[in-house]
Amino acid sequence: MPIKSDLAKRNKDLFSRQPPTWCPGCGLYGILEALKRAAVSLELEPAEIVVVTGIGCHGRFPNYFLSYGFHGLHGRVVPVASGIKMVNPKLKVIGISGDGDAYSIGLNHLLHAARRNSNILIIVPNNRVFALTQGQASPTSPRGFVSISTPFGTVETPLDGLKLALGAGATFIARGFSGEVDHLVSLFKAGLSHSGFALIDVLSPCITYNKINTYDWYKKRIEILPSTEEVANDKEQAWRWLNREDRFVLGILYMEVRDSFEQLILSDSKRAIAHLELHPEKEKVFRLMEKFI
Amino acid sequence: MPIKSDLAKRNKDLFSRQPPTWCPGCGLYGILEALKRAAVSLELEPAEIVVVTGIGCHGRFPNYFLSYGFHGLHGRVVPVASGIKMVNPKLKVIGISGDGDAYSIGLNHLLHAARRNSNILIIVPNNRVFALTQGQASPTSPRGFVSISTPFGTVETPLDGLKLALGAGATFIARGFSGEVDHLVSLFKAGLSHSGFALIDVLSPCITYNKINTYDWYKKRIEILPSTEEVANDKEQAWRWLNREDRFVLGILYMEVRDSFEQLILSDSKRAIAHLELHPEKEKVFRLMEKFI
Amino acid sequence: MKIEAIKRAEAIDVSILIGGKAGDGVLFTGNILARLLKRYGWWAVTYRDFPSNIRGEGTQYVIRASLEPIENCREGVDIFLAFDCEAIKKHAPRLNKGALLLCDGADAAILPTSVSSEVVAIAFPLRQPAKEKFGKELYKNMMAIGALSYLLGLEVNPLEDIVRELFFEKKGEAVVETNLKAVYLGYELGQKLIPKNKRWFLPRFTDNRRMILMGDEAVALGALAAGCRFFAAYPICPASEIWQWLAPRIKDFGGVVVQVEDELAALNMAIGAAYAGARAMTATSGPGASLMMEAFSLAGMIETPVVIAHVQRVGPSTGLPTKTQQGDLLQWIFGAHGEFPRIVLAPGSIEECFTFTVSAFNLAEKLQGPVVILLDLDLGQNLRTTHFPLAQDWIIDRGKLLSADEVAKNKEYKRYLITEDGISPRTFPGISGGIHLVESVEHGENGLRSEDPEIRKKMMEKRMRKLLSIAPNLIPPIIFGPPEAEIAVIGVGSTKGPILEALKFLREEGIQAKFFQVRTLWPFPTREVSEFLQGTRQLVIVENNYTGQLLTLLQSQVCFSPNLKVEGLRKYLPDNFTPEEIYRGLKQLCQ
Amino acid sequence: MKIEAIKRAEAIDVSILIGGKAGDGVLFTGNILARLLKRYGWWAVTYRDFPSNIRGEGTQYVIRASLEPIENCREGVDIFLAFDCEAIKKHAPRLNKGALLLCDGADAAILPTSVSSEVVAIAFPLRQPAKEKFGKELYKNMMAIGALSYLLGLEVNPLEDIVRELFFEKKGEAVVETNLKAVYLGYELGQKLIPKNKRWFLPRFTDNRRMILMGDEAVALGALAAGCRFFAAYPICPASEIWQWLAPRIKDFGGVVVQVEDELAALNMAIGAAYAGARAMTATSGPGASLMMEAFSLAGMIETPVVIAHVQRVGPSTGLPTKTQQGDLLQWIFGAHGEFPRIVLAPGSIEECFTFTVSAFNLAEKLQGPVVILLDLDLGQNLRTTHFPLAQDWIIDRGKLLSADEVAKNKEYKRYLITEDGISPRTFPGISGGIHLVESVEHGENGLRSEDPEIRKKMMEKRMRKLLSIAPNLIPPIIFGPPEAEIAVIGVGSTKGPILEALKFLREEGIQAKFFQVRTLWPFPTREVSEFLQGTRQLVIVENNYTGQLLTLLQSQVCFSPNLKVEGLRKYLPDNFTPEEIYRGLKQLCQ
Ligand SMILES: Cc1ncc(C[n+]2csc(CCOP(=O)(O)OP(=O)(O)O)c2C)c(N)n1
Ligand SMILES: Cc1ncc(C[n+]2csc(CCOP(=O)(O)OP(=O)(O)O)c2C)c(N)n1
Ligand code: SF4
Ligand code: SF4
Ligand SMILES: [Mg+2]
Ligand SMILES: [Mg+2]
Repeated sequence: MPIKSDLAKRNKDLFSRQPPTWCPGCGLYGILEALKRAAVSLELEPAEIVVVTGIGCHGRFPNYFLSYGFHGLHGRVVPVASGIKMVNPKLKVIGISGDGDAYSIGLNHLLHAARRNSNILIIVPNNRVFALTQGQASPTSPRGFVSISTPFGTVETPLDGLKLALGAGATFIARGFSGEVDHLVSLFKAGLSHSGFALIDVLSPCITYNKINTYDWYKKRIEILPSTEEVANDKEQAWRWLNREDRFVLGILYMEVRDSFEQLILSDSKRAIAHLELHPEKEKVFRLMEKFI
Repeated sequence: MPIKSDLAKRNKDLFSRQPPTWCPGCGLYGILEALKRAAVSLELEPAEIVVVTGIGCHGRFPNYFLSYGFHGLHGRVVPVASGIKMVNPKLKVIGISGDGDAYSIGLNHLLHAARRNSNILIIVPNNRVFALTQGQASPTSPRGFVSISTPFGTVETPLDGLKLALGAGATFIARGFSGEVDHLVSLFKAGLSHSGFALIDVLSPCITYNKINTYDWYKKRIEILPSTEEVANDKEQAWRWLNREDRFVLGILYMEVRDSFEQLILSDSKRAIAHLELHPEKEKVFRLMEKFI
Repeated sequence: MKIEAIKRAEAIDVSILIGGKAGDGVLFTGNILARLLKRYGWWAVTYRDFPSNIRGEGTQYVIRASLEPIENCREGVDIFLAFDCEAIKKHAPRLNKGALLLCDGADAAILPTSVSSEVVAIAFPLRQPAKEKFGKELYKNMMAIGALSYLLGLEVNPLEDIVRELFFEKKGEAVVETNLKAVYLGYELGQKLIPKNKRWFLPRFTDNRRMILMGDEAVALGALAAGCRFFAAYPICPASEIWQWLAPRIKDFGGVVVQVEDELAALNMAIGAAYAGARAMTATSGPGASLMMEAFSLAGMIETPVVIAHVQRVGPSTGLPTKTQQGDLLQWIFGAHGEFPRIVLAPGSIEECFTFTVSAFNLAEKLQGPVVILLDLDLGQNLRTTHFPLAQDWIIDRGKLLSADEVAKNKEYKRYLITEDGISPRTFPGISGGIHLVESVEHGENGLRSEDPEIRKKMMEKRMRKLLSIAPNLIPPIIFGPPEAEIAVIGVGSTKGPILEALKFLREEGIQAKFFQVRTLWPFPTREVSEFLQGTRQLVIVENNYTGQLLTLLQSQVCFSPNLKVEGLRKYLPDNFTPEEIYRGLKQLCQ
Repeated sequence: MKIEAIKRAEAIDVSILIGGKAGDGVLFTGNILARLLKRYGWWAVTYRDFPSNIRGEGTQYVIRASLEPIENCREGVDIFLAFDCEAIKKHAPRLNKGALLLCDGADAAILPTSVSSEVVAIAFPLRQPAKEKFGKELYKNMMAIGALSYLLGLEVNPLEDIVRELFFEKKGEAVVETNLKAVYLGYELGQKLIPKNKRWFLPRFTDNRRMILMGDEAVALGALAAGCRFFAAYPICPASEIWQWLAPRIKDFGGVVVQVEDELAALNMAIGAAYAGARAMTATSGPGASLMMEAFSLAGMIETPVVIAHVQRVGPSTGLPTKTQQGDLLQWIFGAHGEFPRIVLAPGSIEECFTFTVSAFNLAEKLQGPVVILLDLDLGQNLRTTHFPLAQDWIIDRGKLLSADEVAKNKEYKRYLITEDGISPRTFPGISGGIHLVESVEHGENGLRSEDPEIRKKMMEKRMRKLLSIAPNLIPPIIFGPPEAEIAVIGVGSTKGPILEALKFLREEGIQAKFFQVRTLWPFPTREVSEFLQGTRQLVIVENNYTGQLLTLLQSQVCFSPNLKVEGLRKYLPDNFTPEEIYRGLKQLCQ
């Protein structure tokens, strides 16, 4: 495990790699800020965190957040993150996957990780648009969203990843807002502390390509649950919150304590697969070969 | 449109292609029987139906059910079916996709078709196992399912496609049981008559590879909703039914009347794209070229 | 250097570079200027070099205008408008003798020493006055247009028209007015700051039946012309332009464009639509192409016509999404599992983007299988001037398609009827008497799965035979230059323009070279290449990749004479070749 | 015909065919018999031909046993046990002179006229007595074992052991007893019904340190031996056996096998695990391979070692999932988008399945990139006898891997450090001081994305250079036969066995031929092939596909002398070659 860094240096700069070049005002700044603060407050070390990202503006995250990083493929954040976690459960594995990345091309993986209860935290910077590819509608775009790819406006029902994750058996689901950084810090801390699959959907304005879901627009429509400390393990309540049409309910909407996938399938969760010393193990292999005699 | 066939011949043999070679007792027989009867009862013609199937034992359906057929790829039933429907909305497009096909490799497409409200009917013969590949666990296998691929039993939460489809915005979701063919006929009729995305999950024993979820096992655990005529457009009720742990609630669990994707995006739903006479349309094309002058 | 000499009387060929940062509006400015020059009766082409980032990184845009048809930009720059000093540092070495550098702000002072002393640099304030007068830095771009118009000696009328056209539909008269004001301000500043003797005077020509557009748009036009009425796709750079251009326009033709959840859905949906009777298409780039391989194989097996446009960008993996490369030449030829007939077309010009797309649909329906149109970013996204219309005429040939009446006459319809040419008459769902099953598993004539080895054999042969049957309909290669030339060049796609220009340079030096443009990449034109190489001593394969994919393909399909010296001229920088590079490369390789 | 003559004293080489329908238990019966013969000290190999259906279609299983090492079955059959008359109709023509046909029920009467009059057919009731005595038709299979044991003159002891081993663990003593009873009943029936002079007497040998297993199992063993501790996969025929064999066993080694939602997840997850420090693997067949292309390119770009086993089946598309083919030879070489170093290994025997898998992991970590092990169904799923152990020794070489201490010493760790051999020292997440980013976008040494053309150039060269650096570690081809032989044969994978046997047939006729077994398919052994072909006049490429993929590859990589006559011997039926077919083919092509 990484050596704990100097306590005096334990501020969020510990997690700074490069200054971000997102558009000024982009919601991603709030998410970056919140994640740094959450990591500091949980006394995590950059070397024990792996951030896996998809392709999109959000994908640049590891360029700015200092930790181990994996900028992989569009939509494959979740399997990569799960693979890392399974072979080294001591790592904090955080997937950052855009609304296109997580809910369009990558949705299948997300829900399967949820049903497995893989012990990873997935943060979805949900700007409700494909930003990096210059502004196409995403699965979370509001109905009627006019974009370069949908000149007549979208007609599909916007997708709520949290509803689906709840249905798939996720043990931690929460919603935040880039405009509420303090609240986001508390969600990220809870998500990082959760043992099992955690999905945090963060409403996050894209000031360049989504002129509808702006900070102001959200400010009028959010409702923050009072506490992130006590959360009921109540699927009906969660379902009702998620189906509210007048408000975005922010907070931890559902949380359940259950053995994680890694706890259930790894023979020895103290001896990480990644740390096994590999030897030819000839005798053991010969013994298996003998079965074919 | 196809000529209506002789009324005297209007019995289920109208839809027979070849005798099935599924294992005797397989739940797929019940589904085949029910679909034939539903088609007869709705006075459909073989030529106006397209059955799209995935890879799996269920994939053999079009070998036995006479209509236009498309046996495509594993997990891609839904996009193929949607493509067909969009260019020819007059066709009845039925996708038959196994629990592996629909909920493992193909889940993403299913949920996106649901949120689009594509006007197709997807039937999932849910035997809770990968049968054709000789008995691996599927996403719907009961927890602890010991199989050739899961020698220590599965640890994942079984997935309920209906919960997810409800969350994604499907306008018709129902559950049936291969052992209740009459009931299944009523579900299929309703599903075929629904305008919009319909998903029917059919509990369907695989007598060869799933020794747990047998006919008898189900018979003790099903509860059939009284009516398939009046269905409440009530997501909370549906959610409760879907979360019952003691019983499988059979029937139409949710239904909502809403414009289908095709109604919303096609410029002229009477003039099928597939029936357009294609001409060079030189003048129109020249006019568009002129914009680049 | 010779190249310098080739650059003749400047007034017939001018290159303008605009440099700045992503977010500066460089693309926008360049596009307007290129259209303006085109309206002026000049052949304009552009080159864009953008980061895959929304903001902040260096970006450049080159416009070259010539009195003769051109297909590509050159290395040298005559006029350089720089929005910042990083751009100057990067691009100043490319300035031709006597070139002019306009530089926003005071950065003009720091001209790198490498620059020819004949270059004149002028501090030209843009941001500052834009902010002052119009309240927004963004207006610097329209000011730049004005300044460049003055510098080039352009009349203001066509410019006004263009600004009006571009803004009016969207934003209304007020916006047009402000923008025009900015243009005039730039023009006036130009009058004040630019030395008279540094001005150019581009004559205006009235014969203006020319278009300026990018390859992606030409493909989209070709799709409409060919009767494509269903398009499913997932956004990806640099292919989205194709269907995004179509999206608002296809409705008028009774069709539809759908953005779907991923590339797997895109191609499967297009195949479904094609099976049901539509002419259907999708478009993607490398990462999406890799995801489409399974469905590609499906289309081959079930014999469903479908068209895929693939616009190549730099790989591997995510690579450089906004840069050009020819790194996926072999993917569609050898990439999918199993063996089935397929066609890969590779246009090399805007017209070819159009005509090949039309052909792609005809070939797909004649072959009853998948056809790929392979572009690269350079061809797909850069603007090029071309004649109007893109084609005078074209046909729609749907291949062996049975009408409902014909189907009715059939006793027993067999979807995979074994025929001499391998092609089985097709019909669509909904037609009584034509009921059939398309089957991804090996199958007999009736579509029912079969594991009978004899049936397998026949079906495999039937399918592969189709490629032979449609061979006469394939797009033949074009050969440029005299057959007896010492140097032979083979290339494909967007290298066409620079190769032809390089050949011109050589010709001017008295060196003869000939060029074989591969236009159908698969099935490979083996016979034609062999004929082309007859008697040739020197062959150079020009391609925009590292491993020499075109050469690999060529070697696998053509038997070279042992007397032939074969060389590869490759570039794997994230850029297409310049004609100068090819000229230099050919001279070096063929000494 | 010569072949007949080659079949010498029957007691040293016998072929047994069991024919019936899927669901009859043919596979089960054949497996027991093969193991039994192996225990008897014979070299047994099997051939399975099953429909991709759970039930009802024709199926056959051939066991060939020989006193000399063999790798494949032959065409001719000495003993044929038929469960139904369809099987008789289909396979009777393959009966050798003097062969014996045992036929369940009265169907024996209808021996097709095509069959040699020397064949003896005997009605041999199995289903009927099985049902009567044991209440279940299924016991017919154990009866058949008994009957065949009598017919072959086998002792009953080892058979008893095998039945006990196979049933005891799972089902308990009672089941063993009933099954043994069925065996004895069959044995007794044999005594009654089979003419004495038709019996064989296979001698028993005691030297029994031999294994009988399928290639998929050998790959799985190789993975364990190599230290593979993470396996993610999605079920697909014929590759699932690899990880399904591992699933219950890898735990003992501290590892894990996970069945995931699809192939996209499988490879991405394996890449994630490999990035984090595990030796990780996945396995698939054609359709899954097509889905893995995108992540394959990713592994190349981010330089993560990962191993993929691909067991080929018949394509295109779903094709024939339970039949063999070599139709995906080029997919991993040219299939993914972009250009990156990769290695494709193609074992041709059970031992090679093991040793190549071990090598695959070493090569992957040395290359820091993806390595493919390419099998075909014939090699992957048929049982073959081989020496125990599969290898005496092997090593684990993790390539340039930094320990935590070494990382700590590093001032600034650079994941993509540019080195002479192109390989940059690796480290894993969790280690302080080694913090880095792996990046699918083009990047600099520190992993941060870069669009700088110079960096692109360097990185592309660095990556591609790795292939050259590890060239000495690649698995070299093997050449069989005398260098001066007139006929040269090149093949890959499971055709090795039949080619070698065909060469033996030719040798017995005095015709010399040599065989080049391609073992590393990529990078292609260009130099070795050229040397092999030196002075050769006749080259035949043997491969199990339609288009001649190996020939295509060869042509693209090797310059043939104009004096060389090159022929392709191809089979695209859903079956591997028999040695007889290759023998005939070579004779015909090389007259
Ligand atoms: C397989 C594949 N398809 C398409 C793309 C192109 N692409 C890059 S980012 C992106 C969408 C990004 O949207 P989102 O995930 O919401 O990220 P954002 O930019 O909004 O943060 C797409 C479609 C790709 N890189 N790979
Ligand atoms: C891309 C791909 N991966 C894997 C397979 C192998 N495969 C065929 S059927 C099947 C699973 C079938 O399960 P299910 O959909 O539940 O169908 P069932 O046989 O139970 O009806 C799989 C994994 C395939 N054909 N294609
Ligand atoms: S385009 Fe949108 S999401 Fe991307 S950096 Fe700018 S504001 Fe943020
Ligand atoms: S294996 Fe199972 S699903 Fe398949 S046909 Fe037999 S009983 Fe039905
Ligand atoms: Mg987004
Ligand atoms: Mg199933």
